[in-house]
Amino acid sequence: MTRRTNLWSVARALLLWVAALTVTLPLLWVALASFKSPAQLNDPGLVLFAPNLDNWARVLEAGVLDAAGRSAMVATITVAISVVAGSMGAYAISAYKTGGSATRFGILAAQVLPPAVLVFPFLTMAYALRLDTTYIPVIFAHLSFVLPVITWFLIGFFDAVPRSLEEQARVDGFSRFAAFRMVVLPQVLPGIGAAAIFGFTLSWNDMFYGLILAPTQETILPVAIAAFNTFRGVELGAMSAAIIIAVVPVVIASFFIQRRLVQGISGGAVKF
Amino acid sequence: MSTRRRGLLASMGLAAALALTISGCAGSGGVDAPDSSGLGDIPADTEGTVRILMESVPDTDIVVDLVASFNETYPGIEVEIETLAFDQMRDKLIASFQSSEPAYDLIVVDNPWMDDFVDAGFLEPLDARIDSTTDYQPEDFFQPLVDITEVEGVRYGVPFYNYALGYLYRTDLYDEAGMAVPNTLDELVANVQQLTTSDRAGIAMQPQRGYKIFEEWANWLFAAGGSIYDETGNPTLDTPEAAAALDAYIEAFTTAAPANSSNWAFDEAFRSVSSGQSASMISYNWNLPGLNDPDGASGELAGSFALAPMPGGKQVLGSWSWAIPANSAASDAAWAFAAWITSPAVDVERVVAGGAAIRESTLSNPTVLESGFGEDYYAAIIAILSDAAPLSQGLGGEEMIQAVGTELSEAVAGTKTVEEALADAQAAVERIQR
Amino acid sequence: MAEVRFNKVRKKYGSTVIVDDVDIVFPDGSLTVLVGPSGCGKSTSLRMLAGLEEISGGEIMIDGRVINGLEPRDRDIAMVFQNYALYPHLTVLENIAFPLRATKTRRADALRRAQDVADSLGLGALTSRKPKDLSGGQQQRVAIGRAIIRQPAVFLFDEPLSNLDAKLRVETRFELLQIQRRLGITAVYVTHDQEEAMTMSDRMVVMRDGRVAQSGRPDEIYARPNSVFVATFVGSPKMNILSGTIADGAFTSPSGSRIAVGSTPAHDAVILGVRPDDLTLSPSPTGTAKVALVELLGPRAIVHLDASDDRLTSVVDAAALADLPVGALVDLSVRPGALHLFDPASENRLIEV
Amino acid sequence: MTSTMSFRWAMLAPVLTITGVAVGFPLGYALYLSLTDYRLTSRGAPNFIGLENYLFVLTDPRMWNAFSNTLAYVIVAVALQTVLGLTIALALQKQKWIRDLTRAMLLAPMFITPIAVGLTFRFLLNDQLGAIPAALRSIGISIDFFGPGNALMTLALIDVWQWTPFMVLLLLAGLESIPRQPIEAAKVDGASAWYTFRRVVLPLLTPVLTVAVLLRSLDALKVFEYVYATTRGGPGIETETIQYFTYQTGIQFFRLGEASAVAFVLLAIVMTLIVILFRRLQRSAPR
Repeated sequence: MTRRTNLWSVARALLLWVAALTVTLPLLWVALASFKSPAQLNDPGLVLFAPNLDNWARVLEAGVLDAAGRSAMVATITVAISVVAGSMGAYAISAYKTGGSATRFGILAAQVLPPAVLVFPFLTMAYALRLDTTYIPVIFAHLSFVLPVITWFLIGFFDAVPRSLEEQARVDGFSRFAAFRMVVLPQVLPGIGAAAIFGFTLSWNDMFYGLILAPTQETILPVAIAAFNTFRGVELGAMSAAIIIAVVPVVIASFFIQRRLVQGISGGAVKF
Repeated sequence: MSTRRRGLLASMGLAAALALTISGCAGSGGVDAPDSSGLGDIPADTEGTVRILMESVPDTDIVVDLVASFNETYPGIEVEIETLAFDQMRDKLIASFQSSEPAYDLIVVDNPWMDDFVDAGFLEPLDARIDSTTDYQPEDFFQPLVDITEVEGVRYGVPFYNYALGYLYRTDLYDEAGMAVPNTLDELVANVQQLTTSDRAGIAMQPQRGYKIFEEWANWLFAAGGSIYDETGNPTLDTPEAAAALDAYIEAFTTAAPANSSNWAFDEAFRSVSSGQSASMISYNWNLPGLNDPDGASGELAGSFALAPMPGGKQVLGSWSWAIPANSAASDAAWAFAAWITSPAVDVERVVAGGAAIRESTLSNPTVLESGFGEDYYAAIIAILSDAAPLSQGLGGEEMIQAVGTELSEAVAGTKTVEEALADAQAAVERIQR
Repeated sequence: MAEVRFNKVRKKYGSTVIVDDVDIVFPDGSLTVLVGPSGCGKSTSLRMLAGLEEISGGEIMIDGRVINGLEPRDRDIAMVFQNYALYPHLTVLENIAFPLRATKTRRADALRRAQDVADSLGLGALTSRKPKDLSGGQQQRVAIGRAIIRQPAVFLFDEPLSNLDAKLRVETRFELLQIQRRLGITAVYVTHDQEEAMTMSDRMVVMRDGRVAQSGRPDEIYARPNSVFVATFVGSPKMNILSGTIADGAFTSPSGSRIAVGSTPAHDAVILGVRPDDLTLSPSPTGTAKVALVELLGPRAIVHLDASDDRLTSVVDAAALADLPVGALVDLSVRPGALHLFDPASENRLIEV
Repeated sequence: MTSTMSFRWAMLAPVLTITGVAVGFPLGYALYLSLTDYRLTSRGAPNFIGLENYLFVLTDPRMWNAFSNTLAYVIVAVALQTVLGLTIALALQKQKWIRDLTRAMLLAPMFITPIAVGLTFRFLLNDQLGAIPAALRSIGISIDFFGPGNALMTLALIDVWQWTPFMVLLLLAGLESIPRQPIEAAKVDGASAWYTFRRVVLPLLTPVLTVAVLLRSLDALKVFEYVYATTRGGPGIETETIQYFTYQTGIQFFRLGEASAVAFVLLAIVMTLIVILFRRLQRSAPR
């Protein structure tokens, strides 16, 4: 028994190490590449070298930080709208049993539609409503896949909140909406956090809608990163620096939230 | 249960109705185009903003650097250049045409798009402007580049830069082996095989499916004496020459190209050559200065590269052309900039700075010859540009290139025989032409 | 202070009738218990009164005002749920003060009043805790505190004690009653526990299948249940019920059990009900019933009897047990005047004998 | 109370409105386009051609090839992610040491835009420039990661690298929400760890697993960026996925009407699969 337990914990540690290395080594390679000169990039084994800051200078000059700021803005607005509308809708679906379970999954099906097909309707709408110089079209396009996912995520969380809380608050003198806002919503805050982070990831990573729908001259981060993939080759060094810029803040953030994230998800979301 | 579904249906129906009403807008790009003045010489006091969408490559950087000097002549014209990577730029450009509002006043057009854009009415005809521009010397442009800008006898663009291909090779390795630059396809195959050693490939190839493999292989096709189209414009891809070219291509790939390089494109091949892991490649002529740049990717190998035309003398030509969108909001100002940047005098400056050639006279200009890339280089470019042809003609260029590139890739991957692949390619091109 | 009145109140889900034309009066200041087996419509009635369920027909009035269409918040009620429904994210004090937030009371005032309520309920030391750190009994008190802070017109209790253990339940029952008496607020209390109903209520409404089976003072209902259902539902241990005939001062069941019933008139077919306390046993070698099992409760004991095919129970003084070993044969008789007779067809009480 | 209905609809109104605009409108528009001969380069209103596009794409072997490539990709990627995700989640659940750091690090790949992930792996797996082939060569292995027969699986592995973290995240949550008692009961009964896992943990985890697999599958169906960054659909048409196919048809080749039809065929198939899956779930899980 003890020997078995030891064996398992050794295997477990080994597995985690392998997983950690698998995740980190490519990232480490990217980090190294961001400090290499073009000639040094041709040598994969090169680990010790005098770091070169040209790539970073180039990336900063190319406005990647601004692009990151714009992406963060688009993602934040998208997620904020999705969380407000999604939590209200999810509660209506969960508490009032609106729609069957198939509908709950059906919400997600539209997710598989190719952006290549949906982008032109968005573009037409943007032009028709003269919104093409704003971020509104990108935000709407991102809402098309973030809002359903967040709504769907939250239904499960609301399922786990006893109905009597809302009823109690209503008897205590509040309207249904006040009951929802003051009593029910606080119960699913961790879940909302989890859903928000996941939604943020989706918006943060999208390149295609951002490329077509974002205002000219105001690229968002994935477009800026992909722009280093030029016809005359991939500017690996600069792209690597841009990737680091895109990843580090989010990983630091996820370090602080992930415990809540996992607990948040445990609260519901995965029941249907 | 059903209430929500009804709600969804209702909102979808509403949206569909909305779609139908708005659909009138679809494809209306260019309809509201302001009439072109057709002016060639644009007055120096013209005011306006020229928004340009360009590819993010060094040639664009050179153009950006020249804007200040343009503004000395045209102080009232503001030039705003937006750069994007090739693939992104294309998608963005197509999208911008869907608007009735002008998004760009001047664009650069890749050769396969030219016929489709003209057919769609996206571009302004430039004959009148070109012919009435003083001292413009349009006959000085390399003819193959001009041909690309012409659709049914009307010019819709002026050349911006060429990306004609050629054979880039290491002179030290050729000297070491006592070999001369290949004159036939067989010699090419034999040379690259001979250059192959255990730690170096004879030739870095670019068999990535689609554009890349076709762009590379077509050079082999020309070297084998074949062609993509006959004189009447019908495809000639299932000829014995094509089969010989594809056989040779596959032989070289399996015997002289780097191991495990089936998805390689330009980037990998360039890195392989610049790092000394491959002895040669077939690629754009303007790569030579980059390869020979001591501060570039080649490091110590800089200076040992040379450029030659393909065996047989004919190669694939790509080109970018300046064109004015039909819905340009500032077409006069746009032409002012396009005509200025391509004028004989400014072209010299651009080429000296490293820009790819478009004018024959520029390459014999003393300033250019002294500028450091070397007379041999410019001589090779003249040779290359005098006999070069694009991959596609007519409508559906992009699709035609992808279709042929897919069949070639099948042959290299071994999923089709050479004959099957070429027959399918021929059929595909014929289908697209219809 | 308010009287609550149900006037032909009806609740349907689709074609299923849950509450069927119910008329009930809840007198001002009284504590009325709605009791019945699960599914009898008692909770639904309470929830309609609270405004948590739509009323399909009839009227509910509070203090003469029809409240059918009103939102719960407009009905001036307070409710304690079975699971207490404490707000997990708020402290004890905030939970108690919560209803005052709806009345726009200043926060400081609200918290002070909540503190007073907490003190009066013995929660003074716990006010900064979160509900999850409280015991079941403490949570229960917080729920009560939250209900009383606003001094509503009507209290609603939905099985408020069923999540407590037996000992605590009896204590809390008493406390709750004291609070209600002290405040004099009309209370409607739902439970499935007839003992709770008996001990707490001023008035008791026994419900069955969406209808009122019987309502009245608990002692009246206990003494004169108007149907077999009420008779067996109320009282513990359960009333003995036997069908058979009565002739010559004795009841005989088809299986042959005999119970002496004194001077009761003869009936060809009748249902006889006798509470275990009223069934007297006299040991006799010729008795028709046999002692099967004895449960000692302290001063008294429950004796389970086999009488032919019928099983009966009797409650006797423990002192009498010496004569009643298991296996002993006994004669059965009913204490005079303690006989309940029901019509075998309708199961309703027969006119008084 | 009629207000139950009105409250419900009021609560649903924002999500329905936004969905109507952000999903319903483009969906309806694309549906309309799929019934026309619309090309990105065509002027004026497109012609209504009924189901012609559908007939064309349904009989187009390239479409079905793209579809089966995508399906193979999804199955391989999601199956691997599920097994790996579950194993890692089980291991992480018991881990105490630098717990938050490990977990945060493991999640990092999710936050990189997929096109950058694709490009990074294109070079990491490059035979001459990449660290991975160099390492493999030192132990005598030489693989053409993007070569015939391998390319699609390589893409699936990239997906596994980027998205196993998501699986870990969800499954970790699932594991932590499993009630303790059944597991403890099984332990008291003397069941082996494997038996406990198979007979107790796994059944309790099934709903979570289903959701995780479904979410991931729907997302994996959208594979585009990796193809775009590495193989462009080659060798031959081995890695031509449905999204890449649609992108080429609709945008590169301008035939948006036809591409829209492909999209709706895909939608119909996915919807059908979901409904079938859902029916089976409802039958197996009484609730």
